[in-house]
Amino acid sequence: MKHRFEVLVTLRPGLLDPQGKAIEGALPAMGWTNVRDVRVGKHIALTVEADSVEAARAQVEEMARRLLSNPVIEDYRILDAREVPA
Amino acid sequence: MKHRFEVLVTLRPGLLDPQGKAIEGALPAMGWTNVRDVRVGKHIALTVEADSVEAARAQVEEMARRLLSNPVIEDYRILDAREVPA
Amino acid sequence: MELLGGRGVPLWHAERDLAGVDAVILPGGFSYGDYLRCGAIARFAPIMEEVVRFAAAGGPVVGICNGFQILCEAGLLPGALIRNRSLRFICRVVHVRVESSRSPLTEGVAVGEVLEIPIKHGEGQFVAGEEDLARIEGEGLVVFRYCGPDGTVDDEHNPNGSAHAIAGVRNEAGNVVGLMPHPEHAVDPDLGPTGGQPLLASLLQHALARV
Amino acid sequence: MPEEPLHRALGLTDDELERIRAILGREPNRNELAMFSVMWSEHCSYKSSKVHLRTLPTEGPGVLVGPGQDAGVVDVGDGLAVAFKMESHSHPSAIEPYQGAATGVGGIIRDVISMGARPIALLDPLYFGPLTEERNRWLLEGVVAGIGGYGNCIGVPTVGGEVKFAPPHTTNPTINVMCVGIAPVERLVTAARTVHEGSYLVLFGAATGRDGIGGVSVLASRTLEEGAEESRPSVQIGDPFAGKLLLEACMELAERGLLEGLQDLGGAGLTCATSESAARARMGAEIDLETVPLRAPDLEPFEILTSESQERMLAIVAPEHLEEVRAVCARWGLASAVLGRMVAGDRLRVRMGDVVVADVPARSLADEGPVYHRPLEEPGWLAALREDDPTFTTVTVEPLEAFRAVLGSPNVASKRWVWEQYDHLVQGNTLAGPGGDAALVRVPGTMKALALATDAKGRFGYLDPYLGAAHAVAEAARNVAMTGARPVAITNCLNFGNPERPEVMWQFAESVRGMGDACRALGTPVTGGNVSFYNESAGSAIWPTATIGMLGLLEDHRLAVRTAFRPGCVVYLLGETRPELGGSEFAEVVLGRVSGRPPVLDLERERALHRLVAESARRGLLCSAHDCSDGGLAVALAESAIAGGVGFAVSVAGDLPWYVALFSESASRAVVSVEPARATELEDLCGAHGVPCARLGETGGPRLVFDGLFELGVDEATAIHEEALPKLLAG
Ligand SMILES: Nc1ncnc2c1ncn2[C@@H]1O[C@H](COP(=O)(O)OP(=O)(O)O)[C@@H](O)[C@H]1O
Ligand SMILES: [Mg+2]
Repeated sequence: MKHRFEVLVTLRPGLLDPQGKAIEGALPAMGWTNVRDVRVGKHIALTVEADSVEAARAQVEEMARRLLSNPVIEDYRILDAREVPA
Repeated sequence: MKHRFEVLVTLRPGLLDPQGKAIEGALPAMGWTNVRDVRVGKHIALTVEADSVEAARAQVEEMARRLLSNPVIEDYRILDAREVPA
Repeated sequence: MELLGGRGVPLWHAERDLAGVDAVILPGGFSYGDYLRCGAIARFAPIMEEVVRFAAAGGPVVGICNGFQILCEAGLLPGALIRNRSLRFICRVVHVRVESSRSPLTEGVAVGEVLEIPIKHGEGQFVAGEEDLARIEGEGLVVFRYCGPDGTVDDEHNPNGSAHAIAGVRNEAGNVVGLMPHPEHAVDPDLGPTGGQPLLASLLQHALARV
Repeated sequence: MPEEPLHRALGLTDDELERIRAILGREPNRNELAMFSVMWSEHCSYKSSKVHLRTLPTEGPGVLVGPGQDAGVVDVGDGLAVAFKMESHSHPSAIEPYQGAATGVGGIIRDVISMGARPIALLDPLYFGPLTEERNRWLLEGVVAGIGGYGNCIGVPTVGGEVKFAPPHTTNPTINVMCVGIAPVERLVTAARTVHEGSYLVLFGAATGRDGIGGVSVLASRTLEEGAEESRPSVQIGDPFAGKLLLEACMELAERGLLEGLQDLGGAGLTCATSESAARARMGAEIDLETVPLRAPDLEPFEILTSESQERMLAIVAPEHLEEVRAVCARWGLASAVLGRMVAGDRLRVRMGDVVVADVPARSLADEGPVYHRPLEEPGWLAALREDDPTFTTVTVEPLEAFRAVLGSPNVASKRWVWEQYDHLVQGNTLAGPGGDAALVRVPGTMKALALATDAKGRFGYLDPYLGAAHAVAEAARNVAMTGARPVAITNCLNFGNPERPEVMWQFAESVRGMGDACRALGTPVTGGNVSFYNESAGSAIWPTATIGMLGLLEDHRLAVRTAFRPGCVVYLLGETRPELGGSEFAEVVLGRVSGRPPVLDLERERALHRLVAESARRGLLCSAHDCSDGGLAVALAESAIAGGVGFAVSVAGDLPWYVALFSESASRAVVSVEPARATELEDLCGAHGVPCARLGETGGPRLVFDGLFELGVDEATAIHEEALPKLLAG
């Protein structure tokens, strides 16, 4: 069975985010002065073929920890799995 | 009132995603052979100060369209707002 | 290296054999396009297992630019490298100050010496959590800092926004070192400054002394 | 409303359809129609430009491969050859600047690889609308990041280029890229190689998706159900990592001598690569589309045939080398597919499994496209514009103020903000990167260096397209000559509006004539190039922009001359200054006018200047050399001072008004400096070469002193020059 997951990788709080800052800096010129704390991270979508959703999720967990994020600076979160029609 | 939103910006279907491809290509060597269709996008979190959640959301919608994504190659999606303690 | 009398042996990423070299240099470049994060994928290359083993046995390992990023990703060096604060790639000659002689690159170089070396990277902003940073400083793991021509460390001479202007660090044991500037591009006087010469000469000395 | 006939929707005229019928002796099917439409497009067939391009000088002693193949090739001695080519990626960049520019770099690199040459340098001439508009800033930022993103990653240094600004580029930015590569002569993969019957066509690299089939997608929209549009990307994404693997694999294949032919897949994709390969070999080919690795399932035959997916190459391989070729590909992680074989005859027969989906003479696609003699007409507005000469207007502005305005104008200001985003050092052969007149790249294994420069003169071209193109050649050659190198050959990219408009076609024809004349006079043959038409919106075209990419050769790089002043030298102006402010930077920036006639160009004088500098360089006579171009003498002096961090004191007294002396853009001039002890030697040499020379003053001190006019500090001049662009970009 195929399961589609989304992994969100975000910069740890406390670390400076140059991309977020740049967006925040660009907003006022476009007329938006009420936006704060912009943080830019990654969104990774992937499909895992596994017997159960639990097995698939465990694997995504491991991939997120070992490859998709760098624990020194990033946190990750996994959005719920959707089953994908075969 | 402050509302925190998350915007997911993803590459349009059909477009080549070199990052996703490179990750997919690297996974088998790490022992994961059952992963397909890896797509890498952006995750942007931001806080908007607005009177209502509807107003805030409308603004995020517009920012996502005009600044956070390039509609020629990207789609976006907005995750539900959370109210942020002031 | 050849200019300084050493001999380079290219190693293929998919092999598992270090061919008996005396020192390992992980060069710059864009491994796997630097997609995802710089060095994130390369650090899983089969040869990296051997590099880790070599380092654990005290072998000298140097990471330059992308190589530095790979060593951080592999956990051989502390910290991480994120996008430059300008969000732009920067190719320019900078000055770095040597902060520690305890590394294969700086053994023969005096602390405080200022070297002229080019940088060329888009993701060279050194960051670490607060505690890590305190530890890195406390244990004297900083090997290079960006500075002005006279050695002053200030924001103006910090090209990418690195924490504490850190341009290079080492591990506790002192045998693994990484840096963003490119000493190998600062060896040949025909091509520009030669601030890389003493560093690579020191590495050669160090490697030979171990044989 | 009756539906438009299919061939017209594909951009083919009724006459063209008739020709196709005559060639085939029957009605073309949909796939064939698609193939003809892409191959007979302006972009691939050069149908409007061909008759003019034929007049160009393309031969010379060193030319190994002239126009017609993926890149031109020149012999540089020591058994080495240099392949180089320029191309435009303007239209994609206007939609998505980062990816448009990135894929442009990838494409031009593959053109050079196709010759079996290893890419060693990139240059990027860019033309935008004024940076006062936000969209233009967005375009510039994206394009520069995209060029860096691809070039830096693939490991080819970007060593030069230019950035100019003009209002017509607001709607149509012009993005050109040039790539230079090197190979041992005997390793070149040129059309001269023998291709054998039965050799395999091997497609390798990235999988094929629905990329860049915009033009023929009408075929799909007529057959596919609604909503299929979604999956049809209009923008391509660059994949430099895949490009790098492709590059290394191709180099290994060429080095091991495993190829009978090699071609990149660019415009018109597989159709172009297979039909050209077959036509060149005077053979036919049979291919099966079912073998093509696909990125998206269910591509139709016409989509596979015309897809422009990036990072793919086609090799012609003798049967005995097939396994080795596939093994090399595999080692570099690349998929490879055996599409089919070369066959006797002239047919390109395309199957999808067992079904023949197209069967056409290969040459009819590749070589026998339509050729048009489009009507030409000088634009009616031009004469009056030319008569409006700004040279003798009353100038009320103070000299210092004018100088500041010109030095800080976006066209003249330092482009450091741009080129610091490029890795110009990678590969370790960059003797001189961006910032001087020409870049110098060491030829590995020799003492030689290649001198590389790109130039276009849009403003001159607007006022006189013939002179615009000729000046571009002269300036590019001059830039190369300033290093001491000998200009050898050019490539080019001709950027114009809609060729169906007689005034655009006239501009084009005049530009080609000017380029040809200048190349003949300077002894720099045209080895290749690219034509980019339809750079216009709402009937308003870009200025005629003939971009020249010049290759020069310096026999011994230790003799290279640089731009920078050092203290204690005598400064000379070589060449003659005339009252020529037409189309000058001064006229535009200070007087607010783009009008008049461009400066006169005497190509014999130009050549004499180049020879003089080369000879002086050989003798080690010069402390510095820098040509006068945009902004004239004043800017040339200032740039040498800024580069060296050394001031000067000069006098430009004479019969000319100060603003002419300082800012006239008379051609064939340069500012050089020499040790005082060798001043007479230089003067004598100038006499011998028939180059006028005037002693202006001395270098030294912290100030730029224009005697009797004004002075300012080197640091101040540096700030004006360096900060202009970053300030504008900050919005
Ligand atoms: N887009 C660019 N990319 C790389 N280098 C550039 C670019 N634009 C300008 N440069 C460099 O800046 C220097 C000055 O450019 P330019 O004023 O056009 O020179 P010139 O007037 O001598 O033709 C040159 O060395 C050129 O290569
Ligand atoms: Mg010049």
